[in-house]
Amino acid sequence: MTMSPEYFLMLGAVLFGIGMVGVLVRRNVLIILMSIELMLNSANLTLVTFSRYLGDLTGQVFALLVMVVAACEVAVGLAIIIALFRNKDTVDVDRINIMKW
Amino acid sequence: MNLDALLTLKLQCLWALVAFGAVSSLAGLLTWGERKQVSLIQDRIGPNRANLRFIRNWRLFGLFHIIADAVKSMTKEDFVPAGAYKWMHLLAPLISLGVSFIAFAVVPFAGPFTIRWRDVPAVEIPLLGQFFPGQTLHLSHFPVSFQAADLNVGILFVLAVGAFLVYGVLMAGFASNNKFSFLGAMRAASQMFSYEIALGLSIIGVILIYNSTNLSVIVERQGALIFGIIPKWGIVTQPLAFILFFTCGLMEIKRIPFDAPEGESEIVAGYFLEYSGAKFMMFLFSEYVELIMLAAMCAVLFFGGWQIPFVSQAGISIPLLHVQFAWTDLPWVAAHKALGIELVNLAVVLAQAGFFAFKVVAFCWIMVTVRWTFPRFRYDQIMRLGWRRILPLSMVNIVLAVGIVLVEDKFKPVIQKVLGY
Amino acid sequence: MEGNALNLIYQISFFGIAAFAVVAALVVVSAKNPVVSAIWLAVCFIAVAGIYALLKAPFLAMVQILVYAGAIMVLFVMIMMLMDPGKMEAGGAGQKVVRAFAAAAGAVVTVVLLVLASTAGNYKWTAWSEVPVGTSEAIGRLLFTRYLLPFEVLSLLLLAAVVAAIYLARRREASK
Amino acid sequence: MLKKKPTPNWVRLYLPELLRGFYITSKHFWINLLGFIPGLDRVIKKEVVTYQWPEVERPISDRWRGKHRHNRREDGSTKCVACYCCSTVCPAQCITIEAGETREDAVTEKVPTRFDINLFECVYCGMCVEACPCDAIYMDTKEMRMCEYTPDKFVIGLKELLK
Repeated sequence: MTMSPEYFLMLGAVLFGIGMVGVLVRRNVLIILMSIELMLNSANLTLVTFSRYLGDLTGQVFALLVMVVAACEVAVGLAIIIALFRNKDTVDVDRINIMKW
Repeated sequence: MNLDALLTLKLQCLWALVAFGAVSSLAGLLTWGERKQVSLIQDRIGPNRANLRFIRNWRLFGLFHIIADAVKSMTKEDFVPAGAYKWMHLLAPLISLGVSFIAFAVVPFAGPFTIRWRDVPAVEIPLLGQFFPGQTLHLSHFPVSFQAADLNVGILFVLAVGAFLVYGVLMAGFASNNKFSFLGAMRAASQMFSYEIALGLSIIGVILIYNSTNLSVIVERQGALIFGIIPKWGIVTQPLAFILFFTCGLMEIKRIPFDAPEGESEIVAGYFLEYSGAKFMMFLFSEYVELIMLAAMCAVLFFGGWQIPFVSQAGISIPLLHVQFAWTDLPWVAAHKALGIELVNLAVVLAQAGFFAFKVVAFCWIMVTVRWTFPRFRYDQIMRLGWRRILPLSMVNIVLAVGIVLVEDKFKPVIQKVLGY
Repeated sequence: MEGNALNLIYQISFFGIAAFAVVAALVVVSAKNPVVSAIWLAVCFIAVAGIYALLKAPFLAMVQILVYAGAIMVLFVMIMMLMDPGKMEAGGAGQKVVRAFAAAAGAVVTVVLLVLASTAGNYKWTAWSEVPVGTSEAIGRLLFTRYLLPFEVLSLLLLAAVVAAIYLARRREASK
Repeated sequence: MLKKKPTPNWVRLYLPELLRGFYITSKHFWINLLGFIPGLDRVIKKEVVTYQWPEVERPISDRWRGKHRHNRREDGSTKCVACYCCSTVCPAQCITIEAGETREDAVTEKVPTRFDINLFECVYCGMCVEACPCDAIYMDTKEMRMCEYTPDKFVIGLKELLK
């Protein structure tokens, strides 16, 4: 309706900030992955907002593409986490600091 | 936005309430109906002893068991195990029940209907008028749809709701602090993965053939006739998709051939093992609502939804047999032209709603019979069936559907000429 | 008057959903148990899907629920349930200074983004009635014409991801 | 050695066999459903085997084993001579017997002063009936409704057995 876009953009900014703090502060690799998802999502939100306020569907198409990338990222990321958990028995990033052993 | 937009919004809210009431009462009836049906299948009588003692011991074939069950489960002790996540334990049945109702928002219960009447002040309509105080209702050419939300992504909405159904199960299994519940939740999650994909792929054939993701449009296009005699229902154009969809749907609502998440003989009761009283009743009730949801989706996508073959708002017509009958030929309608055709149209819409309800109930019957006919698949069998049989088959089905669409497009003039559709 | 009423409904639903999303996101990054944060993340995704619906993007809203809440988050929860819950909660405060700096950096970025976002109202944007609805038809048409190459590339990426995930998560007997 | 026959391909298709099973169960359903309709029940014979208990008593076979009883002599006393055969053979060890002195008329050498059967522990195997040398204990009361308000009522003594 007649709402101006800044509210939507602000929501996206806040979600992005929360996700970023989560990535930087948390040590659980699962929650870090989830925070990255949150950040991707807020980027998507911004894309869709501009798509609506520019009257162009391109933003939505790109949001869709970003979702595909996110799905790929989660699949590979979770596979890596499973492999790590099998080897090191932990999900704490501070303890996953050896490149090779 | 004019007045009619707001009026439509309000009417849709009202219709949502009506649909909610219809579905929940059907689900309540099913709690009794399933037990009665299984007992007849197994040569028993079934529940028949709950009665109204003060009215000459009325039993009504045990219909009062519905009330008795509700009272019993409400008054039972609500047990929360030690070490459980309290709020998650409470939220799980609420989510299961709430989400299962949401999908009915996009189900078209009857055909579109246009009121051709004069404008009236709200006060003149006794019941409805309370919701529109002091307004004039524009009832001339006012289209009414028997659908709470006419979403253009209706199928995706149903799929999304189905995808969210597993959360109640997952939360219940995780929050109960019980190994059996946990195993049930795990099984539910992995089954969801195996079948959600096939479910989506099996619908794609239908989307391609009817060229829409809007459920009401799909239903409307199923009213066409193939060769001038066969209704173009999904079951005719996509029989393989129907079998796949029905199988995956049974999986999605965890009915018996695929009820490994609750498998009584293996993991006691699976994810709702630690639930009692009202919360258990919620899980049970949501299971029946999901059953009705699958029945409604089967009817909408593959059995023409509210379409009655050869009957339309104009009249009855079977082209090849040269049966033609218009409602306006009825003597009573001819006598009362304006009001008569209005009432006949209303009657047609009601008949359509009744036919849809009949289809839904028939599917409920089929599903209950399926439950009491087939044994539970073993867990590895479920996985193999999902990934190695149903998934490739649904992909084959997409290719078939594309072929049908291409042929239809290419030979459209020929088909129109020869077969007349 | 009625236009105003619908506008009010729109605004109320936006602020309600937005509040829900922010609260859910806060729980996600602060919850101790990853399963709890996963479930709240699903809630957050659904709230964002609601925002998409408010932005005339119904197709994207449904895909958001299907892909994120339906597939990705269930995958998350399932993987977590495969792990030992005791070892899953990485405890301890860790290096406090680093975390404080990290939080500060996050806050600064958020504030900068907020300031940038707040200037958006100064420009002239397309009116509501002129915006095309993002139906599956419209998006599909765009996806298969102008953006066909990205689409194909991404399908290749998906295939690669599937192969990679299977390869990584496979149990190797030989290495033991 | 039993050779396993390979499953025919049409069985492995699932669907035909599923439909056959579906036909069988739905046949039962419709026959029984139509059998309940007042006019039709003469034509279609329903296969329902349920007895409307407790209004209709189910016929109990003579070989049915239920609550125990003692056989009586003509004077009304028990035929039991407290030989402990039944309590020895009882697999559930639910019979407690205390023997008393000879009866005054010297018909038997011993009489039971106490003969308790714990009906909760009893498994109704009927071995006591087989073992009894004097034809004293029987399980043919055809009493299946054993309901009491307290558990101690389920330990029945001589008085109850001779009823």
